Formats: sequence, structure tokens, C-alpha cells
Amino acid sequence: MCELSVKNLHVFRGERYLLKGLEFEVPRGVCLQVAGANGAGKTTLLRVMSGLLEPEALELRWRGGRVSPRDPEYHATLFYLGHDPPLKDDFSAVENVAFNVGIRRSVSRSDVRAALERVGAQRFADLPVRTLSAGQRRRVALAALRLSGTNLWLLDEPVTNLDLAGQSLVVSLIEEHLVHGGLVVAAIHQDLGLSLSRRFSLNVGTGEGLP
Amino acid sequence: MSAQRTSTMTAVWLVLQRDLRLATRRPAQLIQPLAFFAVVTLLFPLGYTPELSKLRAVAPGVLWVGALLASMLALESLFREDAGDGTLEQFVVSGQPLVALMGAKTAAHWLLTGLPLTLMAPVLAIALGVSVAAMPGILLSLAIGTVSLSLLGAVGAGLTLGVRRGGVLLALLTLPLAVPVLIFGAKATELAIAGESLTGPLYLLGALAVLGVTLAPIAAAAAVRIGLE
Amino acid sequence: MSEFFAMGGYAIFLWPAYLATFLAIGVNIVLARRAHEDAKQEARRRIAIEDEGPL
Amino acid sequence: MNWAWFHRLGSPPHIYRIAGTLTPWFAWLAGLLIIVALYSGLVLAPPDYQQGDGFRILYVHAPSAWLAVMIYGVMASAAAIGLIWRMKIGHAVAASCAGVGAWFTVVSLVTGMLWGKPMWGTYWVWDPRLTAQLILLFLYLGYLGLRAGFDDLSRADRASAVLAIVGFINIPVIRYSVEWWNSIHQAPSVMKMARPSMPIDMLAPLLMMLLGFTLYFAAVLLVRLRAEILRRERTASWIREVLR
Repeated sequence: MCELSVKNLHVFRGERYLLKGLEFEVPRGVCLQVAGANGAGKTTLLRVMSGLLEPEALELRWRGGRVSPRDPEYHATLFYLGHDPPLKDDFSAVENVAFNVGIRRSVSRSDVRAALERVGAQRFADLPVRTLSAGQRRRVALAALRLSGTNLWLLDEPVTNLDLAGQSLVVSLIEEHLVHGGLVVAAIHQDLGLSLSRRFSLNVGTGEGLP
Repeated sequence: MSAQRTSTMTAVWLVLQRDLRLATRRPAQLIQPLAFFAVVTLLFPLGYTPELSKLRAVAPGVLWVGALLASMLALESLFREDAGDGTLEQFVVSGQPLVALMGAKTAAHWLLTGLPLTLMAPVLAIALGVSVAAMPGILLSLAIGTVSLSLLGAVGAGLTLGVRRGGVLLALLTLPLAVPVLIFGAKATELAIAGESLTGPLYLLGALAVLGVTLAPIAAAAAVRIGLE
Repeated sequence: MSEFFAMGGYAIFLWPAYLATFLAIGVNIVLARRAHEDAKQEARRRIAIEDEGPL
Repeated sequence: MNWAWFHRLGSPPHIYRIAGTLTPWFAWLAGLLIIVALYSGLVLAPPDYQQGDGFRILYVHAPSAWLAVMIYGVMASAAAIGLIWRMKIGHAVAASCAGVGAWFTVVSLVTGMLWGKPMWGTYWVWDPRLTAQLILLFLYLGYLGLRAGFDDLSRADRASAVLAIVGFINIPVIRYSVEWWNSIHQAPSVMKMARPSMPIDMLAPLLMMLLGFTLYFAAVLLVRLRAEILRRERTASWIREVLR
């Protein structure tokens, strides 16, 4: 039985009938790469799955049971990372990660510093995020993602603003997460290059899966 | 994988701490509502009369309208900044009850604007010829009244989150709902100045605050969800 | 008949009040019908677009 | 193509057709009642011993004031249905109400002022009932302003629904506080005087006018409702037959 399944997903954005009856399943330990042209509905799909956007209709199954995308219990098991990393400019990287994760589960400052180190952000851990580059901010957000201890990762173009080293960091984080039985749904522009067994692909525009 | 999950109370405390610490990083924003309240109060002696006896008669209205408009001023930033940088979204998908987090943000807003406005009111009251004996009553009535203003304002701020230039609309939505607070508050202050017992209006202000505490966070949570779509 | 219109001297208050009320009644009828026509027009336009090509 | 989410909407094609057939009935009945009420109110009813013929303004003031409040109630309950049970028909009804409600709140204020002038010598007095109607007007304006602030119809529906419900809960609180404020400041209050035990030949026209206005509102609501249903049904297939 699949860990996560989406059926009968209809979404209108204003006048446009964006998602027409999308259906897919994501087994444990797999990353679903969602492709599609700009404005095809990749972000919309992720926001609907995380309960941030109300669809016309959706049948979402998580861990076997039908669940509403707005259910706090479901939210406790997922982490949504949108286009811009959710960081407060006046806070340091450590404070930001401590809050973003702390609101979900208790975490110590040493855990936070270790997570920042894992993503190579320890050098600027105590600087206000305002002073960081887009790539550095993305790394700080990835630290929070990894430390959050959530099972389902919903990532909107996770490699934006990242250099090559950053991109391989994302891939290794995802691979590590999948090995531990986690799931990922990621909106992507180009293939992340995960190992074959670990990935499916879906084009939201046309709705059919790519091998 | 999932260590011990944060309890709602801890999450509420975390959000409260976060907003207070954020405010200390940018103190200018804290002073603006207070400066606005002072300026509004200053206008009356200039625009009406310097005679303290006459000013004392209008003092309740001036203080409460000033406090109302000043707390309205600070509402705009309650959600808009967090919505802009994507952190408010994390509240919605944090797994913690959004109503509780909205309560925390409203409490932080009260601590950062409502309370300071209340503590500053006596100084302005003296400028309007009010005797020192009335200060406890003024402090008490404003303290309770500003709680309702923050709660109502949170609903207005949430609703106008999805609207581009929501500032004026925020006031248009919130002020009519704040009429009861203004009426009971101004009357309580008037009785305080006259040295009479103000328990009547105080109870009514308390009732409004309780109504607000129970309903406003629910409405604010629904409004924020819609505003963030 | 003319004393009817005088309304016991209240004419200048009474007739404007009635006028305002029935003006509002008329205006809302027109607004409602126009809203319906506009909606039908827009629906026809949308269907025309949809018939041409996929949305 | 059976879209499951359609049934949740309370089958709009069905409601669209019913609205179409009912409208003329409501309209004609309302027209008849209003004409009869006008005749009996302006001609048959005896003048008031105190206000003379001036009291006849009541026959347009009271129904408008009633409509203003009643429409807000209909709007708030429809909004609640739309928000809680996710039924678009609720939002469609709420959207249809707002404009008419605001108009008749203005009418109730204008007629109230024209009635007040001969009584108090000024057009506006902070009478509790007039003051409460004025605040109600701001609630309508806030609702219309919020609804206009959103481009996406579904977001506009849900946001304005929250406001309508919050506003509705506050209406009794506002009315109580205004009455309370009026009682402690002894502002003149005349509106009560016109209502107590009115003789039947004075009361009958009022009741007919109230019913006539309510039926009139129902007719206007149904016409607007059809427009709002079309706006929300986007490309539903049933619209093609309706528009042929």
C-alpha cells in the first residue's frame, strides 16, 4: 500500500482550470519529481498538498487513511519549503532554525549548530540572515528542513540559487531522507539526478507520468 | 525520527518570545504608535482650547479615540511582514493549532502596542487636565479595552492580508466593530475622572475582552488561511 | 386632491422620503437585471473561448 | 462528466432554474402588496394625533430599516453555510445580498432623517436606532470593500464570509452598546414613540409594506443569485443549454 496517494485533484486558479483530475502515488523511500512549464501548476500542487491552498476537490491518503490537507496531525509529519526560505531577516541563522524546528519538536542549540554545519552554514550561523546571499539563505532553510524530523518533504524548486556544491548537497540530503524511509515531492526544472530506483516523475501540465 | 513533539503551550510561548525578540531588534516600530498617540492628543488643546477645565470634559473621548487609532496603526505589520517572508505559512503547516498561534501573535501585539499605549495614557491625561486620582481607573479601563482592540484588529489584519493596499480597508473593517469598546471605555474613563465608581463599564469591557479572546483567534486563523492562498 | 399632497404640511419631508425609497427600489431592480445580463455575457464569452481550444 | 464536487454545491442548475421561475411570482406579489399598502397608508390610515400626516414616513422608513438588518442576517447565514459546508451556493447568496442591503441601509437613514427633521428641528440626531443603522452601513461598506479587494472569486467569497459572520455576531453587541450609550447621555429618542400599540388601521399598512418589501427583496435576490451562480460555475456544461 502506498504511503501517500492523491486522487481526483481539481484546482481552479481564478478563471484558469489548472489541475484537472490529477492522480499519483508516492511509495515510502521515493522522491516524486514534479515537472511542467512555468505556471503549469507545480507550486499550486505543492501548496494544495500542504493545505495552504484550498482545492475544488481532492482525495488525499496519507499512511493508508484518508486525511484532510489541513489536518494538524498531517502537518506535523510534513515540511513545506516554498520559493523563498521562511526566514526572519532580523534573526540569525541559528535563531531562525531554532524557531522553525522548535515549533514542531524540542531541539537544542547544539542540534541546530550541528544541522547548520551539515549544510555548510556554520561560518555564518550567527550573522543576521539579512546579510546572507540567496544561496546561503537556502542552505539555512535546508538545515531546518533536515532537523525538522518530518517524514514528508514538499519542496518547491529546492535547488534554486544554489551553486553546484549546493545542488549536490540537496541531492545528498534527499537521498539520505529517502534511505530513512522518508518521502519527497519536489517541483523541479531539471532532473535532480537521484538514483533511478529512488525517483518517479510527473508532468502536471499533461498529467501523465514520465518513467 | 520524530523526537518529542512540541506541546501547543510551548509553541504559543515560542511564538510570543519570537515576536517580542523581533520587536527589540527594530525598536523604531515600537515607538511609532506611542508617538502617534501623543501627537493626536496634542492636537486637541491646539485645535480646541487650552483651558484645562474644558479639555478635561473631552479627555475620555480624546484618549480612547487616540488609543484606538494608534493601535490600528500597528496592526498593518502584524501579519504582513510574516506573510511576505514566508514565515506565516510555516505557522499554518507547523502542525500546531493555528488558532493558538494566532492568539500568541495577538498577545504579542497587545504587549507591544496596547500595553505601552495604556501606560502612556496617564501622561497624556495630565496634559488634558485630568487629576492624578483618576489614573488607576484610566489605566485599568484602557488595559482591558486595548485587549479587545488587538483581538478585533487581528481579525481585520488577517482579512486584509490578501488585499493589496489593505491599510485603509483594515481600519474600515475594524473601527465599526470597535464601537462598543470605545463607548464603554470612554464612559469608564469619564467616571474615573469624575471620581465615581466605574465597575459597570469595566465589567462590560471585560465581557467584550472575553468574547474577543474566544472568537477572534478563530476568525483570525480562518482569515489568515484565506489571505495566504 | 391638493390637500392630499400637502400631507398636513409635512409634504417637503414625506414625498422626498417616498421618492428616495422607490428610487432605491427601482435602482436595485435595474442593477440586478444588469448583473444577470453581464454574467450571461461573460459566460457566453468563456464558453466561446473554451470551444475554440483547450483552456 | 460527473464531477463529484458538483453535488456539494447544491446542484446550481436546479437552483438556477427555480430562481428563474420564482422571481416573477415574488415580484408581482410584492408590487401588489406595496401598492395596496401605499394606498391604505397614505389615504386610509388616520393621521397621528401628535405627528399628523408626518408619521406616514414610517411606512417607508420602518420597512427599509427592517430590510437593512434582515438582509445582513440572510447574508451572514448564507456566508456561514458557504464557509462551513463549503457550498458555493451559500457564497452566491451572500454576494447577492450585500449590494441591496447597503442600499436600503442608506434609505433607512435618509427616511429617518427626513422624519426626524420636523420632530427635532435638525436632520441628524444621535438617536440610538439611527446610530446603529449608520454603523450597520459601515459594516456593509467594509464587506463590499473587502470583497472588492480580492481578484480571485473563491478567496473573496471566503474572506467576506468570515467578515459577515464576525459582523453578525457583533451587531447585537453594537446595538446594546449604542442603546446603553444613549441611555446614559439622555439623547433624544423619538423612534420608540411611533411603534407602541398602533390602532389596526394604522398598523395594517405597515405590516403589508413590510411583507411587500421582503418579497421585493426576495425577487431581487433571486435575480442577482442567478448572476452569481453563473459567475461561479465557470465552464459547467449545463450553462450551455441555459444560455442558448
